[in-house]
This record gives sequence, structure tokens and C-alpha cells, in this order.
Amino acid sequence: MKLHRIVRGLFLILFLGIFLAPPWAMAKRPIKIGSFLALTGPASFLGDPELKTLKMYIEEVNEKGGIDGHKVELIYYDTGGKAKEAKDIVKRLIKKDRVDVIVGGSTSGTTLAVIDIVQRAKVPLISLAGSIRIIQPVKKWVFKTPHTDRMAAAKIFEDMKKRGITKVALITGDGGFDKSGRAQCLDLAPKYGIEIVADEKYSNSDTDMTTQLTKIRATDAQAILNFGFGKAPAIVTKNVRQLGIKLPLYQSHGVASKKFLQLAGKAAEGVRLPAAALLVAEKLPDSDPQKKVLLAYKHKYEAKYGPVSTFGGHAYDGLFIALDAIDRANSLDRAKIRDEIEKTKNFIGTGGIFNMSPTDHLGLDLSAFKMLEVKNGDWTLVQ
Amino acid sequence: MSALLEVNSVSRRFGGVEALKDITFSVHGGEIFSIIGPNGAGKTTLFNLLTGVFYADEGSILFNSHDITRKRTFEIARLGIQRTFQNLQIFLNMNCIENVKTACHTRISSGMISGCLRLKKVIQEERIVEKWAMEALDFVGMKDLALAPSDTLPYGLLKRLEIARALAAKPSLILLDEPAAGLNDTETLEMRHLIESISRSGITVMLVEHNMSLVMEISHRIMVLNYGQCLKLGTPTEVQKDPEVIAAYLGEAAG
Amino acid sequence: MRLVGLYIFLAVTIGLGLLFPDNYYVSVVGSTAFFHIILAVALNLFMGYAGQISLGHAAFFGIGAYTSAILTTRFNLNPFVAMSAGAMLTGALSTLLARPILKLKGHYLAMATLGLGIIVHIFLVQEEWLTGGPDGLSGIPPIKIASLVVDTDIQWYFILCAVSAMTIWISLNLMDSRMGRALRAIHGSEIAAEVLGIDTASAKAQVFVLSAVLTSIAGSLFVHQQAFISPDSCSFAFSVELVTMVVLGGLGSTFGAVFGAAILTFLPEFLVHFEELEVLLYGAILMCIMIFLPKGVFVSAVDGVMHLFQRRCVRDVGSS
Amino acid sequence: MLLDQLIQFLITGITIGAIYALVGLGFSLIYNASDVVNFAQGEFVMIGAMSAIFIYGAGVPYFVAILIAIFISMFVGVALEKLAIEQARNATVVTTIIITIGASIFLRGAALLIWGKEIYGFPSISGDDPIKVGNITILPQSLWIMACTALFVFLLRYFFQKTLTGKAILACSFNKKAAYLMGIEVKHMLALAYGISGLLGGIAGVLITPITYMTYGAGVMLGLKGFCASILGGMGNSMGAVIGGLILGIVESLGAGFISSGYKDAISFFIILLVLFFRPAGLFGKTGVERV
Repeated sequence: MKLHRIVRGLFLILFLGIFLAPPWAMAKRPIKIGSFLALTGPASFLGDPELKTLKMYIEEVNEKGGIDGHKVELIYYDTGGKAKEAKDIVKRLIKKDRVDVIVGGSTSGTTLAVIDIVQRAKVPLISLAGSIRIIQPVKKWVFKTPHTDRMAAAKIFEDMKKRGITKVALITGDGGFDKSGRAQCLDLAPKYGIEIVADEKYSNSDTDMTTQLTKIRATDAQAILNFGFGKAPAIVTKNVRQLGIKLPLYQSHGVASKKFLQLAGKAAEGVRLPAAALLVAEKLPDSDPQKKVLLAYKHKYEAKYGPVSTFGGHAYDGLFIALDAIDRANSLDRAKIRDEIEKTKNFIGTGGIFNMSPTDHLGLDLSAFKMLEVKNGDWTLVQ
Repeated sequence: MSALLEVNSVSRRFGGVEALKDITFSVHGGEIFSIIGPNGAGKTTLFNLLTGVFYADEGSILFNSHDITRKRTFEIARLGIQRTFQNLQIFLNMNCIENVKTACHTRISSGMISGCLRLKKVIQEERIVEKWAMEALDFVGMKDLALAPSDTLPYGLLKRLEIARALAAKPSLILLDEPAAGLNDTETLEMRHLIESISRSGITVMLVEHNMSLVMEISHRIMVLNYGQCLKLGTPTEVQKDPEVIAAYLGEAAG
Repeated sequence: MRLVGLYIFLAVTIGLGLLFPDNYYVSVVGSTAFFHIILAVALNLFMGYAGQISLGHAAFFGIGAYTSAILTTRFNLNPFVAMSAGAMLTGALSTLLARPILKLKGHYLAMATLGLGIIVHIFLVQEEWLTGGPDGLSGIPPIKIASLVVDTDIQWYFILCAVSAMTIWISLNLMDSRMGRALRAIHGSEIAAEVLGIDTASAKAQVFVLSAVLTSIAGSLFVHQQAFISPDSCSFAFSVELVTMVVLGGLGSTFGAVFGAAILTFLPEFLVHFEELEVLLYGAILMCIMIFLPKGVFVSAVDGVMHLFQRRCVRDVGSS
Repeated sequence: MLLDQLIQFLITGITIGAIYALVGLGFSLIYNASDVVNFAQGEFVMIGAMSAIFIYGAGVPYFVAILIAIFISMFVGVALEKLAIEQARNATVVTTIIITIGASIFLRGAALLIWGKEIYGFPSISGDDPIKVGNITILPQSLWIMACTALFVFLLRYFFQKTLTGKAILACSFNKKAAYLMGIEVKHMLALAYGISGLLGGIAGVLITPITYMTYGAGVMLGLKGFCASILGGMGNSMGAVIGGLILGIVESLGAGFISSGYKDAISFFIILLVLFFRPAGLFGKTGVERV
């Protein structure tokens, strides 16, 4: 009986062993793009479109013959949004897979965790995460494509100022994105003459935020600002309407996807948020230099996977900034690639027009952000 | 003879049930003192009070002139009372000799840190504990099984192992809770010899047992409990002759 | 004889380290495995030996890690001083909590330790001024031994190998000592242990503190190796993972914990190739192992080998 | 104004609490029948919700979709018992805990494969327009949640106290061997208990999704809260689990409202710890006496 069990156990392990043998096979020297994304866990809605975008465009590039005859190979792993996993994965990308450049880090937490490693290993990293701490202070090997949370806060406060709002209630989650956004809001508010009259928090796995919003209702706030991503902002939006709060509701760029509109439904009407122009590509004037790029991306993505989000767009920007740099560098020397990434000028991406420099590893300004408002279940541009 | 254990007017209630009511007796050094009575008479409860598993609601218990009424179990053990259990409480996660070695806890003194670092003191202790444990196993005739995992042993051997374990703690009083229950005739006979040799080695024995012939043959004195009350206390002959006892208990059991 | 397992462990790990110093699976995953080994062996003292359960050990890991991180970055303290401070803080906290928490049994104990872990985790997330919030703290200096700065993966490999060996040594020593037996006795039968004169409350408290302090030291080392710490390194999920390691390898056996830690470290590395199937397979493998080898991989294997021999031996003596 | 706030907090607390209660009830039920703490309970909730969303999405009428979904999570419960728990009958408590944790990971992995990582919503039973009484608002769905929880608590009570099958399950929990000797099919009873537990989870899932949305990983937190509820009330005590769940929900809501929204979960865990320090077997649990 006992032995029988052990034999069964051994078979199980053997069986698995056969299937688990890693695919060692490798072709001749392609360009290796490494990526570490949150494909599972609460931030998977970021990693998912990012991966799809990377796969889709690398396929396209390879169909067109690659870069200078080099095929492009994508090597990616799932972080689950966890910092510790991200560190191990990046070490694996560098040590085992020997990638030329890394595009990834869906969340700020995972990106911040690996900065030390890429700096020491001297591998260029283009992050897809929001926090300003990633590029400020400037780190030699680290770049990023999404607008910073500070820019989002600034854009929101700018809009509030225009509407004459001076008292704002803040409500944020307990994730890295939320916390970092909250810190930027608290820091920036006085510069715009805005007073934060409530600073409520929730946990991202919470099921209901009416308690926090009831407290906010009792303050003299003129607007509510919710910094967060995932399902929580949709719940907040619904709860605001449920409690009959008539104040303007601002969301962050963390909800810039069709999904938010689906989830929040009618409650989303009138919600404003700063986001990349991608969501309103069709509504841009034809003169807008970004329009062509945006529509191309949008059509390609939607033909294959369904509604776009700005998150996948960040991956598009990151991938092509990297590939252009490799093309210009005409070499797979990591230092040369890094130098060329830093020299990126007038790159028209989905997030805006990138102009990087040794002091600015993002290369976007506030104009890259558009202020959107939800009207009739769709995004519209606020002029 | 001086009294080793003095129990004075002890009572214990569980909810509304009086498990023990005003029990008074004393046990002398060196004797075999048995407690009999029908199921639920309070025998095991009495053992539990003596070992601090439960506390008495009223009354006092003196052991070797220490008041142990409110002492905690391990403190009482350190004063020299050991017991076995009606439902065996062998450490099934250890082998035989480890079970017995555990009982030497109070006879040695090294702490957790010195144990972790295996200081010289620990090495010396381990040597002497090994010797004590083998002696105790030898005493119950289980020397050859020292390294056998205890979860593979048959019931009869586990009973003996539990006694070996209690003996290894060097008690002056040992409480045996139904040591012969579930044993066949041969094993019961072996158990009887074992109890007698424990007694001969100078350890006072208190015995709870349902096997009447065993009790009558080896006990010096017997206390009969019924519904938590002491019905009779005396020598085996006195108890056997007592009409009340016969009516309440022996009548059916010995008949 | 007593330490033969430890020698094999050292021979294998040192051998691997010398042969493949630059292999990812050795230097990087291997180092992570050592952390897990230290933690699992420490947890096994509490769970396997004393038969208690803790779903909150990540909290002690976090306290050690954050104390080291904060003291070395903000106050420029020597890493070893910071590590001791972390260990002392953990020791004090666990001593304080041991008595009331360890009065609880089974699932209630699981609940209490789980609660403790989550409270600490929430603190780490919320107190951004101190802990950096969810993004954590970075830029933690490496440790220095004499004048050698430890900052390559293979250096860490050997250091962690030594610490793991030390932890295993401690665990094996404790097993065959007065207090070690007392703990295992509590596991076997708490009441019988008391009756044998063991102050079970005190013994449980002591091993809780010991286990917590070892965990805290591992946390401090972790923070210097990673140069970074964030709350998700000490989350509830991590506590559960540690418990799983101990049980998977074989509760109560030091090398069971070692095997469990190694398996659960390397398994995900291989499952990565299955992409979307990874989570499903991980769960399935976990279930299968526990269903077919309920005593754990290592213990079941050892049992299997010993079984025939033992049974024959018992039968012979039993019938005599 | 303060009273309005308090009432609003309480409504929120009771709504969340009712959900915790349903999940906690599932824990309690399985614990009663088999002494196993089933850490996959949260996944029952998730599977019920996800199934309902997709079946409804496929064009099946609303209530039919809900019924099928509840049936699916019930089936998952039975499958878990038959394929995992029953196979490991002699496993220790800790081993079964790991088995159920493995099961929860497995189910999450399966949900990931089948339904992906998206967040999904589900329509409410009777619309999203809040009912207003002065300054106090309440969603119709909250009322449905409260009502359904009350209904199922009542039904379960009836089931265990009045029906033969219910009593048989209870008998298994007291003494498996004796129950077996009395002619009770212990195996079937256990499967039934898991099935009911899955059913409760499925109901909880269908009820909360309109309010909280659902993802493949949302079961973890719900399971944890349900575990807290059943421990707080006293493991194995069904009414205890319900009251524990309600207390937990209310403590969370009031903690967020009056003390600190960032620390509200810490507050509720602190309260649980405090309760356990004074009542080591929960509020309504019996402290067992070991017979030696």
C-alpha cells in the first residue's frame, strides 16, 4: 500500500519531468527582447494588452524581415505583479536568456524592484509603468513610456482649476499605483491652489466603498478624485452615484480602457480623466500628427483582440523606441542601444511625441495627455 | 507508615453533575492502592485532579506535604507523580526510546539554546538519558524495540511503553489508569508482574482497574467509588465482604 | 551519523556552486531556494516539531527585512547591527504575543497568526513615510564581511548555503535534545507532555520565538541580497507558501522542510514554460502530492524504504 | 447628520457582512461534516459568479443562467470532495489544509484558462437605481443579498434540524464511525455537504457580482473573510458563522467610517484576535474537553 503510493508519486514526478523539459532549441542570433509583465494577479489587465501588443508587432516586424535582417525574439515571463518575482525574472532574462533590451514591468512596484539589477548588469530597460520614481532621479539604463502619475495629477488639477474647483476629496487604493498617485496629488495640490479636504483609502480587493464616500459626502468637497486601477474605481464610480453624490468625479489614467465604461455603465457618465489620445483617436483633428499612428494601432489591435486600452499602447511605444534605437545603433551592443534610446527624438507613439534626453528618460510633456469625459457611454475630448 | 498522598474532602462538578463528592483518603508510601467502581464513578476524574489536569472545586490535596491542589500539571510531575492514560497518550511521532527519553525531562536541565548549539552539557546529558531510557525499557521488557517507531506497535506493547515512560521520570507515585484493559490473559499476567515489580522497586502505585481478580490479588487497599462518592475503603477482603459494595458493583461484575 | 544528511546537503550544494557558478538555476534560483530552506526549517521547528501552525510567519520575515532596510538606509547602521536589531525586535514582539496566541489551538491558532501577518502587512503598506508603502524601499547596501563586499549572485549563494547549513544544524541538534523532545512530545500529546513535567506553554513560546527570530534573520539577509524590499515579499500568500513547503516535504522532518523548500522553489521555474497553464498545474501538482503522499515527499520516501524492514523487526519481537 | 452616516455605514456593513456570512456558512458546513477547513471556499464564489456571467452572456435567460451557475459551483464542490478530499481520508488537518489550498490554486488556474483575466460585471436582479430614504440610500441588490442570506440561513437550519438527510450529515460530524454503523452513507453525506457548500458559494457569487464585479482571482479575499467569519463565530457553528460574518462586515464599515479607512482590515483582524484571546473557540464555539 505504502510502496504503491510512492510508486504512484514517482510516476507523477517522472511524467511531469518529461513534459517540463524546457525548450532549449535556439536559432541563430536574433534580437532578443526580454519582458516581465503582470500576466496574472490584480494587475493582469495591464500585462494582458501589453503582451498582446508586443507579440502582435514582433510578428509583424518579423514578417517584414526583421530589423537589419535580424529576427526579433520575445522572451517574457509573468511577474504576477510581485516585486520578488520580477527580480528573479529579470535576473533570468539577463543571465540565462541574455536579452539585448528589456521592455516591461507592468507595474511601478515591479519596475522599481529591478532597477538595481539592470543598472548593475548594464541592460537597457524601457518600463511600462507609471510612477515618476522610475525616471526621477534619472537612472542611466532606465527609460519609460507611460505618462507619470505626477503628470496625471497635474492635468487633473489644471482641469479643476479651469472649472473653479478648489476643494477636493481624495480617495485611493492600497496598491503601488494608487499610493504613488496619492502622494503626487498631495504634493501638487497646493501649487494649483487646491485644498485636499478628505483623504480616504480603500483596499483594492474591497467590495464596497460607500462608507468612505459617505464620509466624503459630509465634507465640503467640490469634486472627488479617485486614483486607482482595476475594479475598485468602477465600484467607486457606482457607489458615488448610488449615494446620490452630485459632485464631479475625476478618475486617473489607470482606468483608461473600454472595460471601465462597461463595468461602471451609466454611473460613468460625466467622469473625467486624463489619458493618452489613443482612446479618442477618431475624434482627433486630422492635423494631429499622432492620429495616423493611433488609428493604425487601434485598428490592428481591435481586429485581433477587441477594444484597445492605453496600456497596450505603452508597450507599442516601448517596443518601437527599442527597435528604432537598435536599428539606429546598427549593433547589438547594449551600451550603444542605450545611447540611441536616449537620443530618441520626435518619435510618434500612442502616448504622445517622445523627445528623450540625458535628463529626461520619458520625453513626454503635459500636452501628451488629453482630458477626456465620458458622454453617452463613450470617451469625448474636453476642450 | 506516613501518608505520601493526602486527599481531603475533594469535590468536583462538571456542569450540574457531581463527578466527585467529598472524597477523603490517604495513600501510604510503598503500597498498591486501587480504585474501583462502575463506569462514570469518577475514577479517572480523580486521577485528573491528582495530576492537575482539572482542579478540585473544593478540598485539598497534599503530596509529600506539598499542597498540590492548585498546582499545574507539569509542576506536580516535577514533585514526583506520574501517570498513564486510559486512552493511550503515546507520542506516536517518536520511536520507543524517544518516548521514554522525553520522560527524563525533569531529571536534566539544558535549555533550548544549548540544545540548538549542542553544547558539551547536552552531549553529556544525552549520554546519561540514553542509559536511563534503556533501563526503563529493559524494566518493561522492551529493550529490543528501542528504535521501533511507536505507531507500528501493537496495543499491549504501547501500554507497557507508556509505563516505561512514566517510570523513566523517576516518580515516587505512579497512577495507572486501567493498565490491563484490552489485554488478553497472558498479557494481563505479564502486566500484573510488571505492577508488582514497580511496587517492589519502591514506587507507590495507584491503580484504576476493572479486572477484579487482578485488583484483588495485588492491592494492599482498595477504594470503591460510586457516583462520585466513596462507598468503601479497606483491604481487598474487607471490600469483598461489604454488602453495599456487592450491591452496587461487585454483584453484577463478579457474578 | 546524526549529521550525515547535513554533509550530503553541503557536498551537493557546494559542488553545484563550484561547478556552475554562473548558471541561472544555481546562483539565482539556488539562492532563493536557500532562503526558502532557512525559512522552512525555521517554521518546521514550530509546526513540525511542536505541532502548532502559523499562517503569519511572513510577518516576522517582514519585520526583520524592514528593520534592516530602514536602519541601514536611513541611519547608515552596519548591516549586522541592523540585523541584530531586527532579530531583537522580532524576539520582543513574538515573546509578547506568544502566550496569548499559543493558548489557541488548530484552526483558531491559524486564524490568529494569519491576522497577525495581515496586520503587519497592512502596516507596511500604509505607513509610507517609514516603509515606502506598496513600492517598498530600494537602494539597501550590500553586506560586508571583513573588507569583502558581498554583491554577486554566487557570493550570496555560498553565504546563504552556509546560513542554511547552520539552520539545518541547529534544527538537527534541537531534535535530539531535552527541549527538542519536549516539543515533539507536545505534538504527540500535549496532555501527556504536561504530565511528564514539561511546561508546555513555555516550551511552545520558546520555540515560537526561536522560529520567529530565525525567520527575521532570513528577512534581514534577504533585504541585503535583493537590495530591495516591498510588502508583497511578506504577504499572506508568502506565509501560506512557507507552510506548504513544510507540509509538502514532510512535517516534522528537517530534511523534509529542505526538500519541500527546494521543490516549491524550482517547480515554478519549470512551470513557467506552460504559460497560462502554470497556475493550474501548480495547484494540481500540489494536490496530487498531498493526496498520494500525505506525509510529504521526503518523509514518505524515507518511510517507504524503512517500512518493510521495520515491520519485520516489530513482528519478530512482538510475538516473542 | 451623524446618525444618517451611522445608518449608511451600517447598511454597507450588513451588506458586506451578509456576503461574508454566506461564505462563512460554507466553511462551517464543510467543517461540520468532515473536520476540514476548505480554503477553496472562495473559489466556489468565483466559479458561481463567472459561470453566471458567461452563461448569461451566451444568451440564456437571467434566472436560468443563475440556476445553472449555482448548479455548476455545487458540482465543483462535490467534485472536490470526491476527487481530492475523499482520496486523502487519513490525511492530517494540516495536510488537508494544503490540499484545499492546492484545490483553490487549481480552480483559479482553471478559471484563468476558461474565462481569462478580465474583470466582469453582471446585471442586478432588480436594477441599479438606489432606494432613497432621506439622506440614506440603499441598492436593491443589497436588499436581495440580505434577504437571500436570511432565507438560506433559515433553510439550512430547517434542513439540519428537521430533515433526515440534514440530521445524517450532522451525525457524520459527531462521529463518523457511529454514523456509518447506523447505516448512514458517510461518503454520500460528505459529498452532499460539499455540494451544499458549493451551492452557497455560488449564490454568494451571483449575488455580489452586480455590486463588486468579478475576476478569476477575487475568490481569495472572499474566502479569507469567510474563514474569519466562521472562526469569529466559532468553527462549525452555523449561526456563529452568520453572526461572525455580520459582525465582521459592520466592524469593517464602522472602522473605515470612524477610525481609518486605510486600516479597516487591520481593525477587524485586531478585533478577531481580541475575541480569540478571551474566547479561544470563537464567540459561540464550545471549548472541547479532551478525554484522557
